[in-house]
Amino acid sequence: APPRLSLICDGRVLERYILEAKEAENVTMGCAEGCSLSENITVPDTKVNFYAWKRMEVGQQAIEVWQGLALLSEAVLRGQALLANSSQPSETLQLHMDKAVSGLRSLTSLLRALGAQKEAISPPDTASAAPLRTFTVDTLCKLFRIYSNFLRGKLKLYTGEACRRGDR
Amino acid sequence: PPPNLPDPKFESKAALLGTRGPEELLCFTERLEDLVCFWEEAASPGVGSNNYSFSYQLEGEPWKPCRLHQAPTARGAVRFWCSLPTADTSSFVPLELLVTVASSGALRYHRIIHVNEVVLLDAPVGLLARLADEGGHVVLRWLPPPGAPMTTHIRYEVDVSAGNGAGGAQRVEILEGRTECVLSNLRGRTRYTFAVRARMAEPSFGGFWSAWSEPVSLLT
Amino acid sequence: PPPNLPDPKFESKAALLGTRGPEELLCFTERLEDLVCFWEEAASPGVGSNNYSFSYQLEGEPWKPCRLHQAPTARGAVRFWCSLPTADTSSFVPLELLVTVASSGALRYHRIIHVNEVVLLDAPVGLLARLADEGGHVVLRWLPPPGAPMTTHIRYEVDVSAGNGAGGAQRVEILEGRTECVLSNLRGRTRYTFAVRARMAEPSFGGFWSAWSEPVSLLT
Repeated sequence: APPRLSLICDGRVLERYILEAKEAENVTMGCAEGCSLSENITVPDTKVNFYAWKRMEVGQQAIEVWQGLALLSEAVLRGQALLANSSQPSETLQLHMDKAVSGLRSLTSLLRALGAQKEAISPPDTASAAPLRTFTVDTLCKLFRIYSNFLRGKLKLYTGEACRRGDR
Repeated sequence: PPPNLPDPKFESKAALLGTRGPEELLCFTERLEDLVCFWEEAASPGVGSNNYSFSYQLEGEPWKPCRLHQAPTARGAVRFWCSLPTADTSSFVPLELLVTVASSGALRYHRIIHVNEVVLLDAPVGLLARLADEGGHVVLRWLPPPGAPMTTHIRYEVDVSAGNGAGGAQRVEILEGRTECVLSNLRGRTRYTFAVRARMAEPSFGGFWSAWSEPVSLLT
Repeated sequence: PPPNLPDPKFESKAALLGTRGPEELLCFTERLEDLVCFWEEAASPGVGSNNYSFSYQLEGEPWKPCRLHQAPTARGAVRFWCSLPTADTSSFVPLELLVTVASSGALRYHRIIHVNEVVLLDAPVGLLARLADEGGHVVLRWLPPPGAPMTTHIRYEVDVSAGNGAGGAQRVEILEGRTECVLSNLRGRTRYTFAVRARMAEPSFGGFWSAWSEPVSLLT
């Protein structure tokens, strides 16, 4: 395997981003005031139904992860901009938002090196691929929960399987 | 999914969790494709599953009802439970649970859970202990809980007890995905008993320790 | 992020790296959520941070400016530095750096780095040395650099020096994640001094050895 492949396959690397996301989620969990966003932001669906996931084509899993990650990155950038424009942005929230922006960029790069982008655009039956399910969120607390659930779920599952395939 | 009659496996898992808090609404999944929620209360004449209403909502989807069952517990109380359909046992999304009293609409329980955070696996199986060829080490091997999901995400704990009860028990943490360990600090000419239990690993998953496996023993 | 006034910690880290190559553009991160780049040059009248322009580009994104600061160094030169915003300190992504002379546009520096490959941790803390109960071994323990990221990815090096200077220093490599070691090959009735330093482990990370911790000493 090329050396870049091993980086995200080192579970501790991904774990760092997951822990960062959980921390951001925990920090905003209770906040009502100062947490609402001035507009709705579109985010990917984080839900994993294991019965369905196990029966899904690798290409479809890759689409869910790759496109989901792109949408999530846009959402967090939008959140960052809205937070910066709000009347009294909290420094803590801004730091978590900045770390999320930075982390999602790293994860995108790591997943590209793992081949997720290629897998996501070349499934044999592209026509039958289901469109990406999305939601909208209107608070930072929901945005960070999506961020955390996406990393812990789809991203971690896909990465684990892709790394095992790469091992063979 | 548990049938309407008391199932010994469900009974033992409910008992394992029930010790954490009576009168609480508890939920667990065994394979991430199932979810059962239950509570126990003192039996009282005329109070049955029709007296309560259980509903749930996956974020972004409509509320749905879940049919309640009831059965007497081994301790003489009554247990109410409901089992979600596989299509609705999704992980990594908030799942809101609501139990109300059917007649008055009064709130009995309200919880938000993530299915991936309430995993209660079966016990590991096939535990074997042998003396290594040299150095007096003991090698333990076992198999993941049968039918368990995502076995690379399961971590284990080994219990080591000296047979004579002296010296107390020792617990060894095993890294996720590993199903063996080498114990090197045991005393000679001693009968040891070993057992192992399992749980899904953080941070993607969470939940409870499984029951202990069948124990095995060995004379060093 | 370093303020406009010389910060003793930044100063000492810059000095640690500065010994590697003067007149070079050097960058480091302390916690993987920060990045500071700097170079030093002979002070010359009228040359200040406005004379240079620093810009950077994360792969696939637009070029952005980074505001340059300047301060005199302990050695009488001048140091120019800039600190990237946290949101742009992504690891595992190529980061292109460009310094030009503002007036002419002439190229001064051009480098492509990965933030995860230029980690410069703080020194480990809390180093303790004690004689083991038996065998004359020395046991060392310490703590990871305070606030360091991913402590399981940090490896260490221990420096062992005999107090009288005879026998020279000995370096012991410690596996990543470990924060203790047992030294068994020391001479008796000798005063030894120990220190430990840290760096992030390859292949996921790279960078530089931290400064040495506060030393401790002990009579065997």
